[in-house]
Amino acid sequence: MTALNEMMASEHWPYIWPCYVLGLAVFAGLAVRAATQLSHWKKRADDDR
Amino acid sequence: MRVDVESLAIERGELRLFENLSFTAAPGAHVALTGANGTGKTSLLRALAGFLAPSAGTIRFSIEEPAAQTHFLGHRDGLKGALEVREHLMFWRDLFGGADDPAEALARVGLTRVADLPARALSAGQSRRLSLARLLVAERPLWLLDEPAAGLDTAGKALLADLIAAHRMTGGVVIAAVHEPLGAPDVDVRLGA
Amino acid sequence: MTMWRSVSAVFRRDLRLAWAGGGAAAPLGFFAGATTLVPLAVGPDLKTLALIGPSLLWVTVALAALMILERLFQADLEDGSLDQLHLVDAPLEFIVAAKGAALWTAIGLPLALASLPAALALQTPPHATIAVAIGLLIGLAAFIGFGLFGAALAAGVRRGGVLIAILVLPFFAPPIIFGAAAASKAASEGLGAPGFLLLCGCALAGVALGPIGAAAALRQQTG
Amino acid sequence: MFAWFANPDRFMRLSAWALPIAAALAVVLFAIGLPWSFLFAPPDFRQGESVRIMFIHVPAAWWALGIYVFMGAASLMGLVWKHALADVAARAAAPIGAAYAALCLITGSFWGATTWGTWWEWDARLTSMLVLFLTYLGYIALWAAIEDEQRAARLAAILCLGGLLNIPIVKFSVDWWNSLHQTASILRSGGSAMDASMMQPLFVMALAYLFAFIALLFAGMRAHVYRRRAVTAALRRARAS
Repeated sequence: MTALNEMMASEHWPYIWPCYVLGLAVFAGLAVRAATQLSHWKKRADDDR
Repeated sequence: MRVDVESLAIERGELRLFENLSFTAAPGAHVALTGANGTGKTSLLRALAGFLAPSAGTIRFSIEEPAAQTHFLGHRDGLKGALEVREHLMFWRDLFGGADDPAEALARVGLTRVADLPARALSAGQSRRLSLARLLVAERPLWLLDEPAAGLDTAGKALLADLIAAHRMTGGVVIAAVHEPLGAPDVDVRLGA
Repeated sequence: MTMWRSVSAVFRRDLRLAWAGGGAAAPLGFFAGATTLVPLAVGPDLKTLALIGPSLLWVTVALAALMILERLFQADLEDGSLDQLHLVDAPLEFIVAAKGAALWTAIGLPLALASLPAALALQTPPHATIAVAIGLLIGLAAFIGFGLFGAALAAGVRRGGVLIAILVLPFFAPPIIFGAAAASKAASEGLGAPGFLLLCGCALAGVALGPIGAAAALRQQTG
Repeated sequence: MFAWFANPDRFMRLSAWALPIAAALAVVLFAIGLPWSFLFAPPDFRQGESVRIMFIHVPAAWWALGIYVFMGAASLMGLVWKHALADVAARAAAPIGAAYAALCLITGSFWGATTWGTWWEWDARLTSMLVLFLTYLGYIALWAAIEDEQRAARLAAILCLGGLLNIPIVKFSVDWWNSLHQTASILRSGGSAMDASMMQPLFVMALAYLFAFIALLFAGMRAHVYRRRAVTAALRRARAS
């Protein structure tokens, strides 16, 4: 277990946090894209029934 | 050569062009396909040629390897602008394993004068006559013609009718999509009724 | 057998069309131009050029190969002659391979010959240029083989050249890896250089698998 | 699994409840996995804290390849058994796979930078992943370039299978190329024999990536089914008028 402050002091800190931020950003982006596409086409399909 | 089409249906994307279409072309038959634009005449011919899979129904040929026994004449003439007229015929003769002399075919369609011209120098009528000559350089029982008379003058249409009649005499089958009457078809298939 | 007659007819016609269309002039011009950019970009220092020269030829040859693929099937699709190739008493794979062979002969051979002076210009030792040229010739068989696959997939797409490039890039990676490695060692080990046999393997794979993939794709184009 | 590929309506009913479950599982697994790998997992005795990047990088590498294999299977089913939804599945999976590959490449270069000192080192596995990423781009570009959906589906399936065949060849040739040039490589998946304290969070993260993929895939497929329904309805209305 590494305390957060200890981690931030380590020489590799500037390489570590961007990866986690990027990971979250990628999944958030994919989720938002999927949600918008789904709702857009669901609405279009419902309108035309 | 005999072709049996049974309850055929063809779809283009989501659109069903026609369904349960049946007809038989006995040896020597001339089938005329009529119908407005977009009713599927071309698609039916392309299915008969094996280019396109029908969504239902069957097409039965009386011979093996029907594709290698078929001539297909589409809207586009399949010509290479840079190649000379005679070279086209020699290429098609070798491609389709024919034995006839290209000069004879050229004479038959009246293109002897322009034998050495590159295809890009031909008029629309001459290009169409050249693709008609393709039918003559290799003996193939099944002719699939998609609006063959398009671009032909009256003499050209008469030539086409003679070629069809001669082909039927040899027991071959002609299936042609037409807009105005051509030759004396004995089977009439109407699409999009 | 009529099959070989049909296949050779397609080969001879495509050869004739290539020469009628200006032969290898355009690809050679492109190859010369692209190869000239190398010293302009890298600098005239002979040592660095000698180090990377022969390998960079592989990049310019690959780009030249990509350039000649776009119209290979697109032209036949547009003028309707592709339909006729389906009506032949020979497997479509052989017909497609014949078109590739014609491209390789009409444009691959001149490109490989042009690589001789180009290699010299990039400081390749004279005795090694033959090995580099042979390597490129074999590499072109791989590029055109796999290129058939991309050209057939993109035949129906207007301005499909860019699309073909991205489609076949992953397939060009292995031949370029082995070919460029062999080229860089050509001076010391000639045709025995490491990777040369693996390059030949890639070429055989391209010549065998490319037409199979291309024929499968072409059958979808005329639907 | 095969049934829901075949019939769109059955797929819509099945995915209606499966999608939220997969999404919920993914969120839970990330909620467990992320803090576990970010804080609680022990630092590596050699690499120190930078080993934490592995928990993001390695699952992305596994699934970037796994998703392409899934697309290959779907393409085969679409071509051979003509399942209506197979090409929809492959088409919906591609952007997700490409995103995983991109995540893997970027985190890989970050991880490499901690030891190589440069941002991009042509490590064998990163280079192979880069070629896989280009393969994804080619697949997506082919779909985008062809108007006729049915033809695009079959051509993309053929391309996908060709690409699948190419992956081991690229892997071998890149490894060979890498050994030829002898560059150091620390990205051995998981480093030296990993003890349990590292394997567990890695496994949790891998599962989280999987369920995220399943949820995103179902969402993408449902969107495509709705789009096709909307298009067909519009077509029918146009023909009716």
